[in-house]
Amino acid sequence: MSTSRTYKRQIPLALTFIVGMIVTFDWFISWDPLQSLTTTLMNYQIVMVAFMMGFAGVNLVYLHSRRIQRSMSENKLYDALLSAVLLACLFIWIIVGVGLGMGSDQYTWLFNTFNQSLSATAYAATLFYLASATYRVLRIRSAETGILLLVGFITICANIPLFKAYFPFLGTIIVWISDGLVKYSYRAITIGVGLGGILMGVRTLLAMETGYLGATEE
Amino acid sequence: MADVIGTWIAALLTIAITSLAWKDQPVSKMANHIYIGVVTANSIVQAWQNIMNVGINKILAGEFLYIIAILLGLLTYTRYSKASFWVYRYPIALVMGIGVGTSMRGLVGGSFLDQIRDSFFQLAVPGDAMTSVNNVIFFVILLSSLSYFLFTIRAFRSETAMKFSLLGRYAMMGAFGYSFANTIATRINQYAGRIAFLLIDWLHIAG
Amino acid sequence: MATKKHFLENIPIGIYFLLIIGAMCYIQIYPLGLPIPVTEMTKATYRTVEGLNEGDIILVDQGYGAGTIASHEPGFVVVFKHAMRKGLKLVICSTSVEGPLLLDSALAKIRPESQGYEYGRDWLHVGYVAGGEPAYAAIIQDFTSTFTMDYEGTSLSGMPLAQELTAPTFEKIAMVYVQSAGGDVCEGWIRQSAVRYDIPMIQQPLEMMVPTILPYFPVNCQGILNGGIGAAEYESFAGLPGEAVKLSDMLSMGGLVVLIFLILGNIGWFIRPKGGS
Amino acid sequence: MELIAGRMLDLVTLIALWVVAIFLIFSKRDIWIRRLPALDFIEESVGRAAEMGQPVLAQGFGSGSSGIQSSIAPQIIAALSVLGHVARICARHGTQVVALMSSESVIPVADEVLRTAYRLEGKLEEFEARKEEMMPWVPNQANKVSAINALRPAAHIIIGAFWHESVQIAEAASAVGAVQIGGTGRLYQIPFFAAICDMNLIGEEIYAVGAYISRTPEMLASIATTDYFKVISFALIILGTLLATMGMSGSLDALFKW
Repeated sequence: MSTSRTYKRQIPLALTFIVGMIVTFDWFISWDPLQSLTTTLMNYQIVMVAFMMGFAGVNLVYLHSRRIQRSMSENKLYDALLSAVLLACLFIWIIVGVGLGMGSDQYTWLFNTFNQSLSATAYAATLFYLASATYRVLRIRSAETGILLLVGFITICANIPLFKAYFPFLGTIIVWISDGLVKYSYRAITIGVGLGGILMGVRTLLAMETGYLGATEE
Repeated sequence: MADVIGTWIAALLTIAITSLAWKDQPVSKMANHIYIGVVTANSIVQAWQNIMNVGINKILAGEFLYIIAILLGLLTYTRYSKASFWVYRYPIALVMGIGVGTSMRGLVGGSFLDQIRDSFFQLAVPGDAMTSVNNVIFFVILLSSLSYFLFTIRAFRSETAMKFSLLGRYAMMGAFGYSFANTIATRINQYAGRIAFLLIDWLHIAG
Repeated sequence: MATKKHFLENIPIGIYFLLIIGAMCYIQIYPLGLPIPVTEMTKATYRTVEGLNEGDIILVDQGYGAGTIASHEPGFVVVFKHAMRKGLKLVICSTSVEGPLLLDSALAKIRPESQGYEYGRDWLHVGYVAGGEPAYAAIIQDFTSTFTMDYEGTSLSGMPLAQELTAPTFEKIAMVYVQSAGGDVCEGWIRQSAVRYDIPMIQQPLEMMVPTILPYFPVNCQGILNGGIGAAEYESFAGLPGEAVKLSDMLSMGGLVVLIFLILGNIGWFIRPKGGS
Repeated sequence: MELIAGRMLDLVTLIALWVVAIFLIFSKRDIWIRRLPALDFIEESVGRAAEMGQPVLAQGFGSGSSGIQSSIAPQIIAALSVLGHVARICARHGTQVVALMSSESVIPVADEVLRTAYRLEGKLEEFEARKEEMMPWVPNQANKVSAINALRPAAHIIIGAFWHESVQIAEAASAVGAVQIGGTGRLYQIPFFAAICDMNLIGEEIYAVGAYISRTPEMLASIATTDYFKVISFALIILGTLLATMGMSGSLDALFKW
């Protein structure tokens, strides 16, 4: 039991600590072996993370093949069709992209037609949620929201070339806002977040944040 | 011909996804499912190119140490097995260690020391009252915002200190207003790109 | 919540959306071509590029996806064109999986060959790179040990520009240009190149991310392009008009409609009879 | 092998951070932490929802692969601490509490948090009976909005990690008249919460609230460590400003270039 715990838990945790320390000290120490070791480790990281990008695909296959089965048994044919189309797209794209190459005319056509229009619109369409939030929710309810609205109002005006061309003072105000108000209040946040990030690193290397190991048993 | 079909499909998908903002209906659902499938597939295709470029090509060129990288990469898939789930912990432990080390070492300089170094204000600039006043204001904004995030220091709990940090909260609210408005600009810009596509490439109305 | 809403607060949301789309379509068909005032931040970005010498190498993270192409592509095109005017060399990688596939569309607008720019000698494209912050550190430490081939699969050993980037790569790069919709990406590059080696850096985040990059300006990051707005300003300041200038008219109109409805909503809320708490 | 000039201060600061953090974590000192007004607000709004007999909705527990194994884990843990607190109030009043799940890795942990809350109120059987509806699996954004519309919560607790769905869910909940408390460590999403929510927590405040409720020693020690270094930066900025104003910033500049 205890040896299995060593292999399953303690060695990985020790590995995290050692590798983290190597990479950290590479920043401060000029020593060629250390430098080439970290560069190699980082190249390994690129490969490992690339492999992990396949997880999303595996999860989709798992989730949607189950959903097809369930929808078929419940007679929800459209739902089954949706999942089937999703999986078909997944496989066609991977086959064409890996088989014929990403630079091939076929993959370029698929990408330009589907990926580009869908991604671009999916992000852009948030405009409507945002617009409806500005119209229906943004109210001067308190001093805080009042300030938020005032600065927001000035910024929208300043972002519109139409206004900025006719009211040059907007340019001066927006510079004061961005290079002063925003820069320095966000600096306080940056310092806090930065320190928080370092402490998160300390906890991880000291094996106090072990969520990344997955399932808690053992 | 392929271009014309492509433009039509792209235009119809654009409209279908836009309609999602209005109401969830069968057509937009279909577009959404296609979206998830093709986006995931593309990232896998790109990841594959990366594995070739950074890993496999080097092995072919004689750098056999990169076999370890490929093996570690393959081992990540043991997470789908209940019995040998723990093997997955080795590559993820490395990824975690490298990632944490890389960001930690940079955070000290980037988000702590350099931030302090750039915050030494000249409160009285000779012959420039405007800059002096601004510097005093910015100095107060920075310190009050900073004091807002002190949670365990009792000395900062006095009434004056709390009022001072409230000033920081107001300043941050102003900054959020800026951010909010800028987001609207971002989204309008992106939607403008889609409208330009529909009008120029699809309908050939403007140009 | 019990009080009835004033009609100014209750205009059907569909009408509002149609007005936004309608106004933007209208201005696309009948553009105004308004002059674009240039902010100091954009001028600083321009000056950073202008300050480089002929033959200097710029590392570009063309890290945008299709989602933000309208803001980012003009920024990529205009800086590339400016670099060609100055005789700078460009090494392009991408931290977005969609970035490499979007490059062709940008190149069609740049046409490097028209300026005598030769692939492999004056510019280079290595495609997507996974791995986050450690990957940026690896690239900046030793480019040639990380990549073996370019995006098309051609070996880098035959390309003169790639051979210039052997370790220590950071001594050979004169500037880093980061375009991304990810905050971790922008700040990661700042930490691994600007903080560590003091390499000059310009960034084009999205408009909404600018506040988080501002604290690094100008110590670590010498120039920030405010998304699509920044790109439009750069285009007009550098005298290289492109797509962003065209989109800025639509930004005016769309913004105007949003602004009007914001005011209407608040007026409606103020004059609504308030009952109880 | 030598130390690199110009990075000495970085090294000293990093070592100091490690030393202070390790000391505070392992010395098991009792660390005092400020109670944030947001916590009162949470209790008040959940209490009101309970009195009215309307459900409370909580979300922000990661998304897809960004779960408890990713870099946003601290945010999720803070969110779960708040969820535990809210669930206890709800269990006491017999009000429905719903936590939307979108990351598989979080489900077992959230299950444990809710179970503990109900057990402490002596209503474990109630949890077992209604577990499914308490933790619905809602992976994508459009479904989150429809979940809000279907449930019509009186209180909407959006503390945790959020991506671009933040505007949509906050807007949707505001349309059904929910009282909202928002907070996230993901900086780009804070402005939307600041604009829409009735009460909002800025960035790190969510960790402070989480630690106040859960009293985890590592978390309290981490917050205390960052606080000390914030005080140091506070002092350095004042000192530097005084020196710069008097035109004598040379020595401090030298320190930063060490």
